[in-house]
Amino acid sequence: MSDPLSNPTINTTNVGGQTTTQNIIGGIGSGKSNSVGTPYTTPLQTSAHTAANSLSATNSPIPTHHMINSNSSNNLSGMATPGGPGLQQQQQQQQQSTISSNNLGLLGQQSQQQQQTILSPITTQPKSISASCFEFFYIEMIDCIMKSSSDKQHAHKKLDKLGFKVGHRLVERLSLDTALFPELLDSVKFICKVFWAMVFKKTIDGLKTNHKGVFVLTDSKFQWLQHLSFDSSASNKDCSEYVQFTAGLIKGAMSNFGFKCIVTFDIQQVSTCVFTIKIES
Amino acid sequence: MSKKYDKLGNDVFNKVEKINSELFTLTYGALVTQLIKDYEDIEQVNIKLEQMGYNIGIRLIEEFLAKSGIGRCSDFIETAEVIAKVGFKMFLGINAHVGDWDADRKEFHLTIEDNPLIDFVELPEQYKHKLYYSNILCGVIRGALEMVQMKVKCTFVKCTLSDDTTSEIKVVLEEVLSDMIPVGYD
Amino acid sequence: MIYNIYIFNKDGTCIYNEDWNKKKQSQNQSEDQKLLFGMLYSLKAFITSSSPKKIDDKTGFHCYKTSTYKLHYYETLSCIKFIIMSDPNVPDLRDDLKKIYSQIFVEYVIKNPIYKPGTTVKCDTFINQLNLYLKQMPSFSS
Amino acid sequence: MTINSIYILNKAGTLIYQNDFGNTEKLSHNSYIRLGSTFHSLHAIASNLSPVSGSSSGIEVIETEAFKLQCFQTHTGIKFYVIADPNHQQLEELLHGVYELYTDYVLKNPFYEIEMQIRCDLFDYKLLRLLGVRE
Repeated sequence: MSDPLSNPTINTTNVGGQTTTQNIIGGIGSGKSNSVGTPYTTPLQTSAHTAANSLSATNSPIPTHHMINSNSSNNLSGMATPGGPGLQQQQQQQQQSTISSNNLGLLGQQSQQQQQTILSPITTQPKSISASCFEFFYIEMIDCIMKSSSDKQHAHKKLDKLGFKVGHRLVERLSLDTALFPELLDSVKFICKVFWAMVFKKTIDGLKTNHKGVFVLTDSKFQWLQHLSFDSSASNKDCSEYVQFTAGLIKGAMSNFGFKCIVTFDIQQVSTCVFTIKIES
Repeated sequence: MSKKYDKLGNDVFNKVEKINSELFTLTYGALVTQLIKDYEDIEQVNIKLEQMGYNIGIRLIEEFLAKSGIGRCSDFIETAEVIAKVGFKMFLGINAHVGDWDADRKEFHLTIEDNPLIDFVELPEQYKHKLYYSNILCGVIRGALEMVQMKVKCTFVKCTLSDDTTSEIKVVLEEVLSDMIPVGYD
Repeated sequence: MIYNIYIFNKDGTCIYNEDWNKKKQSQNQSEDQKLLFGMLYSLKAFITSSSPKKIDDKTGFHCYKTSTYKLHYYETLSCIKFIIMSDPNVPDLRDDLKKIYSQIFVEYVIKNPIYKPGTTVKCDTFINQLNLYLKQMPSFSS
Repeated sequence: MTINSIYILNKAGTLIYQNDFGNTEKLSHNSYIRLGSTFHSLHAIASNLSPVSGSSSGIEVIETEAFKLQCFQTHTGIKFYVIADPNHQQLEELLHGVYELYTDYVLKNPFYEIEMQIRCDLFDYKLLRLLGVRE
């Protein structure tokens, strides 16, 4: 699977003194879109891919090359080699904002800084906090909002509004250098990869569209439901309040790109979430 | 002692899974503005934030104990160092400093540097010195310490959002709790 | 052979209890749980006062053995008590109890938004992960 | 391997003998009595808590970070327990030795009243030698 345009290997010494070889391979491979006989064609055009255990190996119908494979243990995520400047810039920013030294388990703190300065001297080094810190805060926020009004629908609206506000501003920060008024398709793809990677540390697993303003995004391992589990005998197994905020995030992000839309979602078995974006003409 | 905990704080922070702090900053900001809308009375917002922090603290302490492997602190002074150097670093990736101990070592101030909650936040004039924007942190400390048998009171005494030079939390040890005595046992 | 596991929280409520290979049918489970919790409370007090040197009343006690079973004990600083009863020859399971606490209990109970701290634990994923962990231990059914 | 202290309880759980060795700090006589009776009740509860059907003995060993307690109960209900170094391996043997000394120098002493406090110097002396030898 390795790409001929492979980069030189950078040896980065881990904090613990153990030398690790980061084999950074990247290349603008044009992923062929392969529709599997479904009415929806998959336009997801890959712009960079990781060499080893990329997602397409897990026989998902959509050969999405997984931009950042959060559970790949040994090699660094795909890095764009000489491609469009805007694209490269966006790669670097997203690259640096979603390096998680824990997932890779090999990158020490300062070797991460040192590696970042090579890649993107200009943008400020983003601050990171522990994922469980946000997780504990998120649990409490949802509980607080749901309790703040007796009517469940009203509480869901509040969560949706909160998500909208955050999504709108978050995308503002992330898309500093994408085209001012990106196309509809590019915006959705941006959300599937860059936005999703920043918030959920993985990209959307599947994107489909009917080219008439309806997009279906599938996240087969929705991060914010990973630790959630019901009592087997529980009658009410509704955990939609933990996903409603994300629907708001998507809506806010899309509105920042200039597209007004309705976002609905469906929680399937284990922790798969399918988000449907309907663009309002 | 604090050098030892500095190193531990960094080690644990390097190990834990991390995310970009902007999501946290923006979500927290949205929540605070929502609370201001819901409660109007700023003092109620402060109380609500502290209460939310408390509910977070009673869960967060378990992650802290499990991931940092910290043993029992010999005294309140060591507890303060652990909070500042390990707790704040492990969860928020920032450094905090302990100072201004009172005579009988029951009260100290925690000075927080580059608190991610207040990134890009401009507090409107009417809220200055009224809204304790990061009051959730006081609740987290109170909740966490209560789970390890220390009843404390935490309040913001200085906040850079209200044009103070630093952000400082005053932590007062009110009581050391003992284990629950089961019924029927002396 | 592992017979059962108990988890008690800060105020003595038994928040989780599961039996495997247990031969004795107990008439009243909550009575057993109270008896066990009370016994452990005074055992810890006994240990603290009869110890020749200073001992931490939480991490001090490791296990005790009788002719028919061995009780393994691990208590966190947040007073959550993990207890496993096994046959007398099973080596000390403290490290396993520590792993159950940090890798299973914290992840699938404490971080489970549905779970309210202090209440009894009924989360599916926790139960599955716990059984998965215990059943792969050599001493589980030997 | 240090031996810290030895306790002997009669059938009813009353303390009939207690001795500390090495530099173990002394407690008051009343606290020794209280500790003895507490152990007696813990010993009994532990056997009721057995998850296995059939009768279970009481506590035989307690392991802690600072000491190991080994207990030997005779068929007549007398309990001998010793508090020693956590890694001491021959405590069971040692207790049997103490039991032999008890049968020789206490039970066979006509002036000793059954179930009452043991105040036999010979027993003390022999005990110290037993532990001395083992030290």
